[in-house]
Parts: sequence; structure tokens; C-alpha cells
Amino acid sequence: MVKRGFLATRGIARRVWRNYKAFLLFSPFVLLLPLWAEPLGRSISLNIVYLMRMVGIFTLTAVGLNLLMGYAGQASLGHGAFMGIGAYVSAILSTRWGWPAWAGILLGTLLAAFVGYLLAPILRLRGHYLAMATLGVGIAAFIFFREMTGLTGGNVGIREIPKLNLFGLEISSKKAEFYFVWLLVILVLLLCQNLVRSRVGRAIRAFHQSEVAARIMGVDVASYKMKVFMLSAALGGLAGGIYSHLQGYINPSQFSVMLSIQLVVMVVVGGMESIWGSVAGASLVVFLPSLVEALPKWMGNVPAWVRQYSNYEGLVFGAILVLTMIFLPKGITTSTVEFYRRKTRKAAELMGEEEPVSIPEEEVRNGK
Amino acid sequence: MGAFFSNLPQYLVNGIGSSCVYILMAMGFSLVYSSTGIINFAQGEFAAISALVAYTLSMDLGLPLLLAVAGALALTGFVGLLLERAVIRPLQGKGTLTAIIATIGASIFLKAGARIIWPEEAYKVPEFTQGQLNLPKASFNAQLLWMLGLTAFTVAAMYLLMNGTKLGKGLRACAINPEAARLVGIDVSLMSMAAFAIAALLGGLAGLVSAPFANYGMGLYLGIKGFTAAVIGGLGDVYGAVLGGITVGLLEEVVAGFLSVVLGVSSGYKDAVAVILLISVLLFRPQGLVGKGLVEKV
Amino acid sequence: MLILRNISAFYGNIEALRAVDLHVQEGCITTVLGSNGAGKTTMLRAISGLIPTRYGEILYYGRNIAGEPPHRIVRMGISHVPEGRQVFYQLSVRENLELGAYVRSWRKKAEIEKDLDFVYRLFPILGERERQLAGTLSGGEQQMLAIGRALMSRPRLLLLDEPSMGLAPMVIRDIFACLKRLHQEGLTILLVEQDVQIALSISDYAYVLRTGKVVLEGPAEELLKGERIKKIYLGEEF
Amino acid sequence: MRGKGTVTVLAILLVGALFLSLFPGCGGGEEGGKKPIKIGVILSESGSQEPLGKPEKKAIELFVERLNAEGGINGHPVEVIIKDDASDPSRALQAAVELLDQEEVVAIIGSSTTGATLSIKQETNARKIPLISMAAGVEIMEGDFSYVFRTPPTSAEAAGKALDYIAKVMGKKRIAILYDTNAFGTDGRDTLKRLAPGYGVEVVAVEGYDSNATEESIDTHLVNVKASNPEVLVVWGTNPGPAKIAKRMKDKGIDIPLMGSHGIANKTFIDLAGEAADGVLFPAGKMLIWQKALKPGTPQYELMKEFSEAYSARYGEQPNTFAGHGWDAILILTEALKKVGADASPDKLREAIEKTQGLVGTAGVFNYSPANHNGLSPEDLVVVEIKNGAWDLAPGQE
Amino acid sequence: MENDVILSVESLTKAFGGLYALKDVTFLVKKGAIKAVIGPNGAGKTTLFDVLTGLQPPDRGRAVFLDREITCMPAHQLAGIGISRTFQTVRIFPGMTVLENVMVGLHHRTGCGFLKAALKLPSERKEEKFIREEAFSYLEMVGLELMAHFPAGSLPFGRQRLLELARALASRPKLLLLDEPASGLNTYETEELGEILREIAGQGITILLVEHDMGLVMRISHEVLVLDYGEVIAEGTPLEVKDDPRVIEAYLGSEI
Repeated sequence: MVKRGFLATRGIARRVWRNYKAFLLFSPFVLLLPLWAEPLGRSISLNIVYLMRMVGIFTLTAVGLNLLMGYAGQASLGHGAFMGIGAYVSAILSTRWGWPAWAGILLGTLLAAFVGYLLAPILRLRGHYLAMATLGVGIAAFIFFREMTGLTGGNVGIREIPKLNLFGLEISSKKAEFYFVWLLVILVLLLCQNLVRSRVGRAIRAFHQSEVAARIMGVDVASYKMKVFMLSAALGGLAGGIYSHLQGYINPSQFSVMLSIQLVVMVVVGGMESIWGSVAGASLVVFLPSLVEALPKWMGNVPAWVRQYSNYEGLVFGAILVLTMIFLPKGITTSTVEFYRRKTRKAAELMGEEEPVSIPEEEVRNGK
Repeated sequence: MGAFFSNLPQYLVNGIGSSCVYILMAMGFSLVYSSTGIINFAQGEFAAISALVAYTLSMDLGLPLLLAVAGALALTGFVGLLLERAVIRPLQGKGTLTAIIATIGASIFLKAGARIIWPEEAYKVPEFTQGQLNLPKASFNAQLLWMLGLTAFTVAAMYLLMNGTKLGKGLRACAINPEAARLVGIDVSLMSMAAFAIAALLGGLAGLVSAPFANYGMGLYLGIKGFTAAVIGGLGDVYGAVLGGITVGLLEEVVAGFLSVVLGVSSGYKDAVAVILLISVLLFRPQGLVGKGLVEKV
Repeated sequence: MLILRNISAFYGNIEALRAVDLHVQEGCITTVLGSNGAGKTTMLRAISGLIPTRYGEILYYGRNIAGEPPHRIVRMGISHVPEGRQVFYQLSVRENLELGAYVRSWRKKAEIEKDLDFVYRLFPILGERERQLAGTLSGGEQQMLAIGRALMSRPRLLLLDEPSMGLAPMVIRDIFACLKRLHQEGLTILLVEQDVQIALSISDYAYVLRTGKVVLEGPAEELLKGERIKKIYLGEEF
Repeated sequence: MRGKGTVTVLAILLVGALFLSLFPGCGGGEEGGKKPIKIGVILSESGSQEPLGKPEKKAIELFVERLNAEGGINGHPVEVIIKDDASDPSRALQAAVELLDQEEVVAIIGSSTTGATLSIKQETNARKIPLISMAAGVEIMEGDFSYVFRTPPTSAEAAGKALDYIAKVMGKKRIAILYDTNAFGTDGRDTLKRLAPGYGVEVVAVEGYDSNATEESIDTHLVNVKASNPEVLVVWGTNPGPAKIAKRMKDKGIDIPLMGSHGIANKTFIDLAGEAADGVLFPAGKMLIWQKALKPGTPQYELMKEFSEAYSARYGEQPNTFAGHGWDAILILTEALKKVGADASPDKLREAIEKTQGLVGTAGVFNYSPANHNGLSPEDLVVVEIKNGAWDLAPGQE
Repeated sequence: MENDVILSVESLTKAFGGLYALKDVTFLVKKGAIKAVIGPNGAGKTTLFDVLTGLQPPDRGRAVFLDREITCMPAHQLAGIGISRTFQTVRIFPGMTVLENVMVGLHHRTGCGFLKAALKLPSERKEEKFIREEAFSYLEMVGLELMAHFPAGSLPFGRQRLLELARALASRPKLLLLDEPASGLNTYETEELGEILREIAGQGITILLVEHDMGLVMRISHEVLVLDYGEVIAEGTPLEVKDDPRVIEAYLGSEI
């Protein structure tokens, strides 16, 4: 009996490791990050903890967008709108009516999901048409943020949004904010990973690849599309709410079409159909400008144009987009993983054995 | 209400002026979409580039207006060609989303490039003519005649090109059935280049007639309006673009007038007109108002 | 005139043609028979350059044309009437035919006019419907238009993909009669068909494809008399 | 099998990060002489507000070069660390955090825009670090402004000057407002609407326009405002919108006086509007027409002379008002530092700035106090009129 | 007699722009039978399947499956009542693994939603285990178990057909519609397929089959329905049909 109990624990441990090894490796990385990143950041003039905090916020949205775009195959060029909705709802509630931050964030999240629900009819559109309609939604949201002055403060925006305050615990230092954001990110990533590896996730990926076949298999495609859209909108709203409380100041220019495009870049360049790709994508978009800005500090003498990087940012950004699309159309993470897999498979072939044979049947049956 | 109606002729005249610009933009979108199946998000940049080049050629280099315009158009067409070769060609058959992102990337790149060369807030591009013409109930800029003339000329030229020339027939064939087009010996890849070059010229022309002020950021504004017009006319239908352009142009000015004069609401909402129109048409009549556009299949 | 040597072609990772060898004699009608999915269409598409071949050579007058783009192949004198007609629906009959002459210099207007006349004489109904949009034609008329369009490039070799598909027997008979006439005027034809009887009745030599491989070949008359072809079709063999 | 690649990537990340952290800090080594005083600067070097950030940066760099050549502050050289916020408030906040965390600056100058300043303000307030803004929005001084100072005239002062001129000098009562839908324009719209009653001026129409709209769209806005018969048209925006409007008004023969904003206090406007610029009025700091608005021998005249000579010698162009705002900001800060010394606490520094009295800058005479962090007064502004393509003092102000 | 019928199709008609793809097609399918639908290219066989599975609405007529009208039922509800199909051009999910493909086949037999899935509740885990094991058993049935973790798109074509079959089976259909399952397969694969189909029928699953490979049709089907130009021209046992002169004419063409 004892032995069986031991085996069972071992079994659970093995299963957890197998299913969540990325998380088990990544969580300590996040946990320990401030330890090394603060001194390192100071020496290379890069506020890594602060930037990672931003990465976390964008990851929340990007992972939602990835569910919609990468997994379900429905393009959205207006996702910044949902971040905006979350941010404004929470900011208005807490500055005007003194709602606690968590309540505002919750309501913002729900409202973003509700707007997603209202917009669900556009999901009937496909391809370019869907992309354009969502772009339209993004632009319309921006105009409303700007023009509804009484509510949103117009272009001036909303300032002095209170800090996050969770059940009496004020989250004010950048390090605390970092931990808060990343705890949430890891939780959301975990839930999203569970989701995409479940029956639901399979159904979503299935209708992306063949809508007709998925329908024949009993997947109610229209309903799933709507639910994914709502989920993705809700994650946008959640990120927006947190963003407004961490940044303390929001105005419409922060939720313009440019944000939506940046979010798409995070998903597409980071990696379509990859939960971790969103982390990579968000990191790239957030870190790139700061890294280049910090370059002169590391290397002393750099060509003048590097110093003037901000002028060239658009060029570099645009070029990265185009080149990624041409050479790594599935994004950095997904393409790398696939390359790696293809290599191992090739090696297995060369050694004359078909790879799955080496896996005991029980393993194949019960898990990955 | 009375003021609104007495101003209506003026709104309509203004709407026609904007329409010309939108029509030219929309035709560019439609042409590229029909012959390559791609919506070129960088279409707006063509307008900006050509207007700014025209500025440099005429103001900085002192070329006569005609030469400056020709030079600007030629250069913009060349940029269109380059875009097709460098971005669109390598992405053939890689899916809608990939193409969308790549053209967005190209648009960001071109805009940033333009900003480096023309960093100022705005440049003054010479007008073709100056002066003012008055009608009983409305007045307009003499430039408007040029806009109307050029737009009419361009629509006619496009008609002749598409129906009377080998190139045009090839483009139409590609739009209708690319495979059959290949089988009758049409070089589809050449047609794709031609479509981009012509679309760049159309965009360039739109930028030139929307003179006299140009800056690197103007592409987005014109692009969204032009795209809306293209969708309303039925994406891929080059002549539907004319209808779409007129619809957007007129509606925008009339709504702006209505909002401001009748309702007393900020006309800042005016920009939402095109966007809401875009979403509604996409939802309820994705084939466009006249219903000849190509609707994307699974 | 045309020799396929060891040709293999893929659709994705489906091997649709497996090492096919085939000869087309100048001035003959060569038929490729086979049921659905046998690889007939793939073969024609490979010849006209619409899909790449993975192995083997396509020799046209001794020159390997595998890998050439379709517009060059049309210029060389190979014209392809595709499966399902694929006429330009939104264009008029005349415009369709003019597009057929796309590869020819449009300065030779007179010559093209002559060819138009030729097509109209061959298919008088097309002449009557000159201004009508191709999409409004009946299936048989569309097939005629597709053949007429292919003829407008003045081909030396005509590739025909299932001209009988979905057409009424009367119409099929008309079309095949025209093909026979074209052949008599010296055109070489490579015909792909399911309708064994009618195809063999006009051809000189025939191949039978099955799952991408040639399983039977011989002079048309012999095949027509033999029982094997019926067996292949009705499933008594293999 | 699945996710192996991800694991590798993560492992590399982890190892890489640990490896990097082993690097010794490569921060700047101490040079001989006294410790440099670090001042952080955040401005919009790129993005939509680039025309503001660029000259501000030039002026600040010029000022610091000259200051250090003269021996810095009490012997301490001044080191400015300039960061670009790309006209984006969240990037501005990031820059502020970096300046405070990494560079440990004693004070921050920035940013060029109201939004970015509002975004930085809460961070500097929380850390009790003085912030000197070069933006004009009135909102900056709303709420807790204990650590925020400002160099340019506020949009309220500019709007007030414009309204004052309309009411008192021109003697007009009905105005229509045409504003750019960007932040600058909407700020102006709100301020004008708020202040107008105080000057006995009635706002009869308000229209927002997009700077990139076609000329015909601009016409529609003109038609709309004309419908309400204004006596003066106030156009609050940055280039090229006001130039488009001026031009269309001239084309259409609408001869209502046009009052612009300080957003067109630049040569670009005159270039763009051409002949249509003639007669256009706008409120601006005296530095724009210092030769005309100031009397030779006064301290501000001498300062302007020195500044514009140094600036044009260094950059080959005349400084504009934004350059002036940059110059004033660093001037105010360094003057205060000189008083309290390099090692003073931020609170001491703030108090020193609050005690600044009668300091002559390019925009006027700065007088701060604990209650007033705006520095300038309406007297530092004048209304400028464009005559024959050049700026001139508008009549009735002597 | 009525109780034996699993599917009855009554005067189903579908036209595309004046051309009839289906014209008054009427037939019955008996429970447990393998019924083949044959006919030359363009005879309307795939259209028949598309109409039956709700992908295209018919112009006229109806189809009744076990007393339920299915003519206008949305495609995704069919799996629930026991109808599944495969496609002429294989429609697997190429980016998913072989096993995952079959797991999608079990979609309608399971019910776990977004919340349960994201939280990975015990009930979800139990269900996943069931899905996995069940899917695996179907893979074993078609002999693909060793390739379970390959991306489906990397399988050779013949295997993709089998995978699609396994996926359809996984929804535990009462009626299975197979659209040309043997096209693109080589002789050996076709024979293997025949065995599998017979085994499936042996388990009581009714099969409606569109097929060009007459050899296969003759070997395995109990009844054959012949379509030509959208019309039923013959119906009967394979032997009856084979000797029907109209069928021979339809296939080999008429003598001139």
C-alpha cells in the first residue's frame, strides 16, 4: 500500500512535470527576476523589472488575442479597444465614484466581454473583411474615447487613478506591481494552456483548420467563435483595467489603432498558436526600443543613427514585421519549436527508428 | 434646421470634393484586391509619398509643376512595384493574415521612411490652380475642378485601360479567374506587379489632388476613408469604388453639417461616420451596395 | 511531339502521378482514360505548368519544358482546356476569345479576326452569342467557348480535360465531332476523358490511368474491342 | 515531445539571465573633479509632438554645454540624460522611472506634452522629485502639484490673452471655436469655453476638425461656424490645420478675423498659409517678436539677444518658442541648484524653485511661490499679428 | 420493413444555376447495410452528401433519419443524432496531431465547457482521459496508433484517409457517409480499407458510400444506387447494377 501511495505521488509529480514543465521552469525565473534584474538593469541602464511589468500587462491581452487569432484563426485588428474599455471603466469608477480597484477591474473585464458579445455578429465575416471590420471597431472606440469628454475626459484623459489596492494591501512599489502582474499572468497562462489543451481548445483549433469538418464533428462553430471572442475581449479588458491602475494616467492616444497593431505584432511575431509566443512577442515589442536606447550606454561609441534610434523605430519595426512574415510566418516561437521538432524527427529517421515506437504504449495512451 | 438646408448645397459640393480623393484611393484598393486578393494597408502611404515628392520636386528643386507631378507619380509607381516585389511576392499563398500583417509592416516602414525625409508637420504642395468659383448657393475652390476633371479622367482612363488594352484585359482576367488567366498565357505575377504599380499611381494621384498640404501621416486618414469607399462599392469592383467614394464623401459632409448645425454635437464624431458605415456595410451587405464585389470564400 | 518520361507530381503530399510515361504523336488524338482521381487532370496540369513536377521530364519537340511557367508554355504552342471549362464568366464571349489570343501580338488584328471567324464557323452558336456574358451560356456552350478560347492562341497541341463532363449526350456528340474536325485539320490533341466509348471512337492511341499509374495502353481500336477496359471500369480486375 | 522547444528557450533564458547578472556593472566611472549633477530630461523627440521636442532638446543641450564650460554649478558639472517619450504618455512614465531608478537624477525636466507630463507627474510626486514641465495644459496644476513646475504660459493664459484681446482691443463679443481634435485642440476648446464668459465673450459655435482632412471637409466646418454669425473665429490647433483654415477662409472671402493659438507660433504656419497668413492673430510669448515687444536694455531683451545668437550660431536656425521653453526649464532648475548646492535634498530643491522670483527667462519673468507653480503671468504674453509674412506686435497693446 | 430503414430520402432536388445536381432523388438505406452511390463524374454524388449533412440546403424534398427530419438541420447537430461523414478531398486538421484529430471526433459525446477546461477540474480530467483512451482505440482500429503524436498533415495521403475515417467513427455514428474513401489510395491500401469498412459494418454501423473504385464497391456493398445527371438511374445489388445496360452506358459512354 505504501508503495502504491508513493507511486501515485510520483505519478502525479510526473504528470504535473509533463504538463506544466514550462511553468515550473518559468515561475522561478519570474520569482527570482528582480534579484538579478535590478543590479543588472542598473549597470546596463535598463529598468528590467519595470519593463517586465509592462510585458506582463501586454501578455495578458496578447494571450487573449492569440486564442482568437492564433488558435481560432479569427483576425482582430481592433483589440486595443477592449483594453481601452477595461482601462476606462476601471479608471472612471475608481476616480469618480471611489470604487475599489479590484471591483472596477472586474466590471471593466465583464463590460469588455459584453461588448465582445455585442460585436459577435462581425465574426460571420472572414479573412480581410473580418480584419477590416475589427479595425473599424478599434478606430470607432478611439473616437468615442476621445469625444465622450464628460465621461472619459477627452484627450486630456484621466489622471491620478489610484494605485491597486487589493483587500487593504496597497501595491505601490514597482517590484510589488511586477509580482502582482506576473502572478496574474502566470495564472492566466496556466488557464489558457489548460483551455487550449482541452476539448474546447481542440474544437477551436479544429474549426480554424477546417470549419466544415469541425461542424460535421459536432462543433457549434458560431457559438465557439463568439465565446472565444468574448474571452479574448475579457482578457483585454482585464489587462486594460490593471494597466490604468498601474500607469495612473490614461488618455485616448494610448488606445489608438497603433496599440491594436502592436498587439497583433506581439501575437504574430511572437508566435501564433502558442501561449508562450505571446510572452515572447510582448517582450520583443516592449524591450526593443529600450534596448536600442540603452545601446550607446553599453558600447560607448555607437554610430550617430543608433543614438537617433527613435527616428528609425518605425523603419525597424516595419521591417521586423515584414521579414517575420516572410521568413517565420508562424512567429518566432512557433517557427523555432517547429524547426527543433523537425530536426529531432529527422535525426530519428536517420537512426532508422520511428520516434513514437520508443515511447511505451501506456505513456502514449495516457498523456504526453 | 433651416440653416442646415440652406447650407446643404455647399455640403454637397464639399462632399464631392472629398469624394474625388476617396474615389481615387478606393480604386487603388479595389484594383489590388481584385487582381491579387490582397488588401494593401500601405495604399495610404502612396498618397503621402507622392504629395511629398511633388513638394520636393517643385519647391526644393524648382521644377515646373507638371514635371514635379509626373516625377512624383513615377516615383510612387516605382515604390508600388518595389512593394510588390519585396513584400507581396514572397508571401504568395501564405494566407490572409500574413498578407495583412506584412502590408501593415510595409505601411509602418514607408511612413517612418517618409518621416525621416520629410520630418516637418506639413509641407505645402503647389495647387494646380488657385482661385474661387461661386455658384448661387455654394462656392468652391478652382482646384475642385481639377480634382473633378482628373478623377473623371482617371475613371475614364481606367475604363479604357481595363477594356481596351492588353494589360487591362489581363488584369481583369486575373481578377475573374487566375487559373484560367494562366492558361491563356497571362503572366499572373507580372499582372500582380502591374496592379500594384497602377494602384500606387492612383493613390499617388489622390495624394496630389488632396493638396495643398501634405505630411507623412496623411496616409492613414486617406487610407481608411478610401478603404471604406472601396468596401461600400463592393471590394474588388473598380467602378463600385466610384459609387463608394461618392457615398462616403457626401455622407460625411452632410452628417458633419447635421451634427453641428442641427444637433449641436461635436463634429469630432464625423470621423466615426466612415467607420460606422464600414462596419455596417461589412455586416449587412459585404458584397457592397451595388452587389458586384467579390466576397471572400472559406 | 510530346513525351512524358517518368513524371511524378504531388498535390501537397499526395502523389497524384507516379512515374508516368506517355507519348503523343504529332497529328494524332491521344486519349488518357481513367476514373476519378486516377491522376488524369494532374497530368495535364503538370504539362501546362500549373503544378510543378517533382521528378521526370516533359519533352516537347525534344526540349524539356518541365518547370516552365504556364504563360511560356502557351507561347510554345500548348493550349489547355481545363476541367470545368473555367471561362471568364463576367466577360463576353468575344472578350473570352480575345483573351485566348493574349500571347499573340495584338497588332496582328487581321489574323486574329480570321481566327475568330474560324472559331465562329466551328461553333456557330458562339458567333450568335458574341456579346453575351460567358456566365450566361449553357454548359455545352461554355465548353465550346473554352475550346474556342484555347484555339485562339493557335496551338500546335491541344490539351482537353473531360470535355464531356456534365453535358447532355447530344452536346457531347457535337463537341466530339468538332474535335474530330480539328484533328483532321492537323491539330494534335491530348484528350483526357471518362467517357470511354466516345473518347476511343475518335482517338488513335489511348492510355488508361489508375491511381496515378498507366495500367493499360494501346491503339484505340484495340482497346475498344477488348474487354479489359470494361473490367477495369466496372471493377472486375485489380 | 510537445513544448520541448519552449522548454529549451526558457532554459536558455534562465541561464542567459544568470550569466548576464555576473557581469560587473559597467556604469560610468568617476572622473576627477566634483561629482556631476544628474538631471533627467524627457521630451517628445519623435512621434506626433516631434516639432516640440526637437528644439527643446537643442536648447537644453546648448544651455548645458555653456554652463559646464563656465564651471557648472558650484564646480559640479551638470549631466543631462535625455530620454524620448515618442509622444506617448506610457513611454514617458517608463522614461521617468528609468531616470529615477537607474540614473538617480535630482530632478526631471519634461515632458513636451500635457498627457506625458500628467503621466510622469504622479511618479515624481510619489517620490518627491521636482518636475519641470514644458507643456501648457491647465490640468497639470490640478490636484496635487507640490513638485510640479511649468515654464511655458498655460493654455489658460494663452486663451485668456486671446479672449482679452478680442474683447478689449477688438471689441468683439461673439466667437466661434474651431479646434483640432488632438489633445492640444481639445484642451484649448475646453479652456476657451470656460474662460469666455469672464471676458464677456459668447461662444456661438464649436467645431472639431481633423488636421488631415481634405480641404473640402474644412470648408464644411467653415460653413457650419459661419451659420452662427461669429465676429471672430478662434482656431485652436497645430499645423497644418490652422493653415488650411486660413487658406480656405481667404479663398472663400470670409473676412472674419482669425485668432489662432500659440500652436501656430512658428515659421511653418507662415510657410504653409502663405498670403492667407496675413492678418492672422495669435497669443504668444514675447520672445517670438522680442526685437519689437521688448525694449533694448531690459534684461529680457539682452537675454533673448544672447540666446538667439548662441542658438543660431550653434544650430544655424533661429530658436522658436519651444526652444525657449527648454531653455527656461533648465535655467530655472540650475539657478535653484546654485542656491541650494549640489547635494541638497529634493525638498530643499523644490523650496528653492518656489522661492524663484524675478528670474528672467525667454518667455518672460518667472515668479514662483508655493501656491503658484506656473511662473509666468499674463503680462508675459502678447498678441502677435502676421503682416507680410512676418510677425508683428498686434495693434493696441502698447 | 419500416423499422429497418435508417435513412429515407424523398425526391431531393438541388439545382445550381439551372443545372440539376440532384433531381428527385429518392431512396432508402437499411439499417446495418453498406450502400454505395456510384455514377460518373459530376453525377451529383457529393452534392447529395452535402445536402444530407446540412452543408447545403436542398431546393426541394426531404431526408428523414430515424424519424427525424434532417434536411435543414445545421451541420453541427448531426453528429449528435448519429450521422458522420468523410470528405472527398480529405479534411483532416493538419496542424493537430493524429490523436487530437480523433479526439475532436469525440466532441459531441463529451460536454466539458470553457470554465471546466480552463480550471482543469477533476471531472474534466476524467473526461479527457476517457476521450484519450477512446480516441486511441479508434486509432488502433485503423492501425494508426503508432503515429498518434505526429502532426496529421505529415501523414502520407492514404493514412490521412484512414485518420479521417477514425475521426468520423469516433463520433460513434449510426450512419456513416463516406465520400470516395478509396480515391488516391493504392491497391493495397484500398484492400485494407475494404476490410476496415466491413469490420465497421459488422459493428452495426450503416454506411452510405460514394465510390469510384468499382472493385471496392462490388466487393463490399450490399446495395448500389447509380446516379447520372443528378437522377437515379438504377438501384439494386451490385450484380444487378453491373449488368444494367443504362449503367454501362453511363460509365462507358454511348456508342456513336
